[in-house]
Amino acid sequence: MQRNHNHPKICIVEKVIDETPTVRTLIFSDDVMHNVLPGQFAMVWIPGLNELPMSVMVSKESGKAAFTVRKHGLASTGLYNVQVGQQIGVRGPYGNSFDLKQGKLLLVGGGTGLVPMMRLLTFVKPTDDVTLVIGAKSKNEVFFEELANDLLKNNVHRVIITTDDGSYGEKGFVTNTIEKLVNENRFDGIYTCGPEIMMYKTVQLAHSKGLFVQASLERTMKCGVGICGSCCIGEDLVCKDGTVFDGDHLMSNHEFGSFHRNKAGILENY
Amino acid sequence: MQRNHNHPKICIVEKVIDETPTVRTLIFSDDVMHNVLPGQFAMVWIPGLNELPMSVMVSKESGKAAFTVRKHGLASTGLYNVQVGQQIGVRGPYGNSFDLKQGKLLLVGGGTGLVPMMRLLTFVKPTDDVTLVIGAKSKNEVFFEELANDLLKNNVHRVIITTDDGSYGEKGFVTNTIEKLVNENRFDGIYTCGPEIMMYKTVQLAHSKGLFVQASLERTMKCGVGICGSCCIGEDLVCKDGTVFDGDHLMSNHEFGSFHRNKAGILENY
Amino acid sequence: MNQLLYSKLPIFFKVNPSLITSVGKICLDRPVMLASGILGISLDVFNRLYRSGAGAVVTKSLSTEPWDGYPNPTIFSVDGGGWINAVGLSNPGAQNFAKMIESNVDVPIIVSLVGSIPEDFESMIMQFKNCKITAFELNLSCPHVAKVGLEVGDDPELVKKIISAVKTSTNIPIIAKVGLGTSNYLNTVNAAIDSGIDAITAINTVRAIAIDVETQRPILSNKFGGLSGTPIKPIALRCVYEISSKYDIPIIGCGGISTWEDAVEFILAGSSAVQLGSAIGSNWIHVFNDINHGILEYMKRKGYSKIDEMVGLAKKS
Amino acid sequence: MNQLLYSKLPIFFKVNPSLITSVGKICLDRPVMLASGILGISLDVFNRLYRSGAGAVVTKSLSTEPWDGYPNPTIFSVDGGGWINAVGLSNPGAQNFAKMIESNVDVPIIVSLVGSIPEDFESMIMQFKNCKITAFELNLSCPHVAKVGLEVGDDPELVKKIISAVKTSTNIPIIAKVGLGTSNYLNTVNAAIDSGIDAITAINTVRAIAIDVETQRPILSNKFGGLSGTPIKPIALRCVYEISSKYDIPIIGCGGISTWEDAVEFILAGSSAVQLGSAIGSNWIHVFNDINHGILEYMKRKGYSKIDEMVGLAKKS
Ligand SMILES: Cc1cc2nc3c(=O)[nH]c(=O)nc-3n(C[C@H](O)[C@H](O)[C@H](O)COP(=O)(O)OP(=O)(O)OC[C@H]3O[C@@H](n4cnc5c(N)ncnc54)[C@H](O)[C@@H]3O)c2cc1C
Ligand SMILES: Cc1cc2nc3c(=O)[nH]c(=O)nc-3n(C[C@H](O)[C@H](O)[C@H](O)COP(=O)(O)OP(=O)(O)OC[C@H]3O[C@@H](n4cnc5c(N)ncnc54)[C@H](O)[C@@H]3O)c2cc1C
Ligand SMILES: Cc1cc2nc3c(=O)[nH]c(=O)nc-3n(C[C@H](O)[C@H](O)[C@H](O)COP(=O)(O)O)c2cc1C
Ligand SMILES: Cc1cc2nc3c(=O)[nH]c(=O)nc-3n(C[C@H](O)[C@H](O)[C@H](O)COP(=O)(O)O)c2cc1C
Ligand code: FES
Ligand code: FES
Repeated sequence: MQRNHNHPKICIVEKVIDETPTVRTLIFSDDVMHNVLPGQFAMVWIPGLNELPMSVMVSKESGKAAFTVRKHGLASTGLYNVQVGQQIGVRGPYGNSFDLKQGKLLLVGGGTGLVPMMRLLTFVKPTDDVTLVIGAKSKNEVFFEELANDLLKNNVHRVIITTDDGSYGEKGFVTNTIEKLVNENRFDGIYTCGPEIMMYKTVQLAHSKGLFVQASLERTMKCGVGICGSCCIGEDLVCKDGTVFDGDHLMSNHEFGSFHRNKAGILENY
Repeated sequence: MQRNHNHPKICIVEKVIDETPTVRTLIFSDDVMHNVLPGQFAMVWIPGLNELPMSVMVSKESGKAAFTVRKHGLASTGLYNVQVGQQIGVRGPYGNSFDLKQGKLLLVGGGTGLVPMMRLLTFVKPTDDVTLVIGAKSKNEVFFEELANDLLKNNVHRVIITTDDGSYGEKGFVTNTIEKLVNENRFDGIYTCGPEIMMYKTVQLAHSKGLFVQASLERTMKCGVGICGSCCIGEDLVCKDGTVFDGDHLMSNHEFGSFHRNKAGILENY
Repeated sequence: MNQLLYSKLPIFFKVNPSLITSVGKICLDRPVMLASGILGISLDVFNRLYRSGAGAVVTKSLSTEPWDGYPNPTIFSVDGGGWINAVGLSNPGAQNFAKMIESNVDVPIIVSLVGSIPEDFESMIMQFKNCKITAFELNLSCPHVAKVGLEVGDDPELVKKIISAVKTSTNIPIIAKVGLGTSNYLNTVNAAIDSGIDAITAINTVRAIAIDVETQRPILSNKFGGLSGTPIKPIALRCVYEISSKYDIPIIGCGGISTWEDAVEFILAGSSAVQLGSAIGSNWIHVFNDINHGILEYMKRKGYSKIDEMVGLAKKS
Repeated sequence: MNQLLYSKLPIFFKVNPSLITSVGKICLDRPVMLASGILGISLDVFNRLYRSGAGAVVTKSLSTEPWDGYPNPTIFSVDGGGWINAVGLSNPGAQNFAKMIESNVDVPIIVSLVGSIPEDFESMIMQFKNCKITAFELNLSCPHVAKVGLEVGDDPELVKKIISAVKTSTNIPIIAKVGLGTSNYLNTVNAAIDSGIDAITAINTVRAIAIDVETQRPILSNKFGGLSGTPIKPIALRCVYEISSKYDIPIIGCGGISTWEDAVEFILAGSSAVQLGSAIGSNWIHVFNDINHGILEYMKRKGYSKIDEMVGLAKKS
């Protein structure tokens, strides 16, 4: 029988890596997930506990994939606590993917929003000049710096870290760094994933300069397939129309950067 | 959407030909039915009335097929009465097909059992030497003689008609003619379809001489797909294992030539 | 409808007189609506679906208070087609929702409501007095939430009380949505008709379960959920046929519709309009236009000029 | 079993201790049986199915007199899977059938019976006194024939009377086959248990209809039929889960089983054995061996040595 991508495939967590005190990467084997496009996500079932959307983290080993999860509420903490040898259910991949330009590229990631950025890095051409900006609150929340440098080792590239408290890299909000960068460079493509405010500012800055920019959004998800409506933002459904949206489109969406819906579907301010 | 062969496809009867006072051929357009193998059958729905199994008659025009039906009980009379322009539902094809040998071939058909024989004729090689025996009660029940000669015009061939009352062709039961033929010739393959007694005798004769023989059987059919069980003969299901069976196999089936089941599933003698 | 919206529409959307249909007092431009619970929490999305060809949109079932619903997993994809869901009627509550759709101008919105007692429904209906809505649909048939849905629908006396109360508190048409529960759903239909219901939607999802053999446990957090999509079509179609054979009441068919043939089958069985949900999971929202188109072609081929001419034809054979 | 038969068998057929299962007093070599009504009118076919890997065969439902059943079309193939049938319980009658299976030696045959009153069942059971049979299954759940099947099953009082009568007329185990009708099937289960039933088969087909859009009429001659196959699996599985959660009674799961995963799901939900019918229409009779094999592999992988160790595991999570 052909695999039904909407059916949770049971995978066993083979390895767990602590990235920061609150972020872990869980590695498992799955061919389909190994090959997803940057921006695509999976719905991850923690049997008996919950299910949540997760960007699919790259793995260097062929046939493997990973999730990088920050412990937060019930579901993400449940996934965070999964031990080696335990089963998780994985369905998908869902969603569209980044539209990769060539030339001078700027990637802006924050927190677990770095996951799709890392996968995007595996798709850049050797001729691309890539700048990756990683925003974090403080030094011990920085991760994937080494991996990014490694993935970019054949490219002209810079990896810039900003921390709100200045404990590592540049001090200040990531958006200040972005502002400087877009003022000083003409980027062919800008890509961002992370906290919505960060994405909003990035899109706004890029858009105001007429640059091509895309962001990968997060919303509460139940189905992942465009039925339940829980992931809506304005008239868009993040799981089906996104997760990746063009800056143009986002700037005309009055909920972007301002509201998200809670589990009951009530609009809440960011 | 792909065509579901088990789903009745609605076809319009385009032409009706009277073959005898009780037998008619109804022509319709359908690519799938045009291309069935000899021995295969369709389930034919007469909307609002009934559904019955029918061998698929050849049509010279590409993309067309036909049913040749003798009016008998409710269902067959219903089909017989279908007028040009009326709708019928056709599902299938179902069943296996004759295993066509090369060389000297003997075909024995009676009544509407000639239908699969006509289709078989379209599959013979020009190098085959073909004898077709058509059995009928009397002259006005003989049909397909001309068609057979036409289909065989490039072969060394004979079309022999026998009538019980001698009103046309050889007088006597078809089986007497068969007996003579198998005594005087070494056939490479013998094929039969028609009244079960005729098939039984033909198979018995051929089998006793060690000749390769196949018969296409008829039984009451409801599903055509091997679920309902109404077409069983011994441990075989005519719709699924047949309709074509080897002589060897048939001679070990204690119901062949002796019993068939009525609609309630009760064994009745032939 | 305002000009701005019109300009965004596919050409096909412009009202085609052949597709107009009436479900009792409810008049719709097109016969295919969005079913309750599907994509149904935002007015922006409603506008989009309407522009995609939906004849009306039914909201998620709303309750007096906001509900979070069940934890995930809330949806399971059945091999071979269809879904089992136990979203648990998550919804922002009638009041929040009414506020959101107050600005509605264009979209024919049918507001779906769940509750346990007549007062629940009466109070919710009051919330919508400033909204432009087409009808209320009472969800008497959710198979996986206690005290509402089927637990109400399976009790014809309670159904009578609720509908009688609701009918006295509003002039907006009221639809009762029924489903297969633990009693004869035809008794619920009967009770609804006796109490003056304007139309019946049939059917809701059918109670079901999915078990994962590797982890050896039910997949949905609520264990039980409701089966929707292609698997329930033959059952839903039978219910429409049964209701329309027995009662003279406008019917909205629902359950497993994903092609124009499906929609036509429901119309021939006796429904004046149809709803769909699950098909969006496989065909996305193009499904509305595809079905509208298919129905139109069929009508042309068969020589019909109004949906109404086809309603219930299969019963005449 | 005699030598002749053994020699014709696939190697796999030889009894594998891991696959032995008990449904109450009924002990089977393999957990997958042929469901009633499928290929079930000839002892020769039963022998063949048994050699193909079926743990038992259930006969067509037999009545006191022979029945022709409904005219064709009696079976409709649902797009996307499953069948709707209204064979109309055609059968040769209990007496003819009993005569035919008197020569049975090897096959575990479960005789299915339909009737309207206790006397129907009592008199039929008498007919089988010279036959080697494994159990009787009372069909209380056919959804498309008047006066028998669901019309009996929907009346728990009548169910009680029938089962009490039957239990006093034979020592052979009695199974009640239930389905979704117009009342709560759990009340029927309850009545059956109260009357001393030995096991429950769940479920029969679900009432449904198919309409052809070109001819604009129901396809089956009886209009309504019963939906079987993959579409009803999630519903049937839920019934098994519900029964096993509420009652302590051996259960035979039935409805839409076509793979070993399906069979294991039903076992995990609480059934000790399963039946299948529709899958034969797509996978032919190899389906028995395929499922037996799959279950064995699964048991090996998970470390089970008996079917019994898996029964109902999904409820423990
Ligand atoms: C496409 C997609 C990809 C994702 N990829 C990852 C990933 O790779 N790694 C990772 O750790 N997480 C990822 N997430 C987020 C993750 O799925 C969870 O939403 C998050 O971890 C919180 O879930 P929770 O159930 O633990 O917390 P909850 O208990 O659901 O929520 C905790 C708090 O966060 C709030 N909240 C929930 N969702 C949002 C939101 N969208 N915006 C703002 N506030 C919200 C809640 O209202 C609540 O106050 C992704 C989300 C999406 C939609
Ligand atoms: C594979 C297959 C292909 C067929 N092809 C053709 C065809 O091309 N043309 C054609 O005219 N007919 C064909 N038939 C026969 C046809 O389907 C009907 O069975 C036949 O016409 C009688 O059906 P009825 O419903 O009209 O009569 P019924 O009312 O069903 O039967 C009339 C009488 O015939 C008896 N009878 C029914 N079936 C059988 C049987 N199998 N053997 C002996 N007696 C029987 C009944 O018991 C009854 O006494 C085919 C049958 C099969 C199984
Ligand atoms: C995810 C989901 C949520 C649903 N929520 C509701 C609901 O809130 N109220 C309701 O009356 N029906 C609800 N339903 C049932 C649908 O409205 C519809 O009756 C059912 O899905 C059958 O139609 P379909 O096969 O086209 O999906 C829901 C169905 C799904 C799949
Ligand atoms: C053609 C057909 C005939 C059936 N006849 C009977 C019957 O006589 N008695 C009965 O109890 N169930 C009958 N059933 C129901 C099956 O035994 C079974 O309960 C149902 O088909 C669900 O199982 P499945 O999905 O594996 O087919 C019949 C089903 C089919 C498809
Ligand atoms: S998550 Fe359900 S519609 Fe997007
Ligand atoms: S016709 Fe039904 S099994 Fe052959």
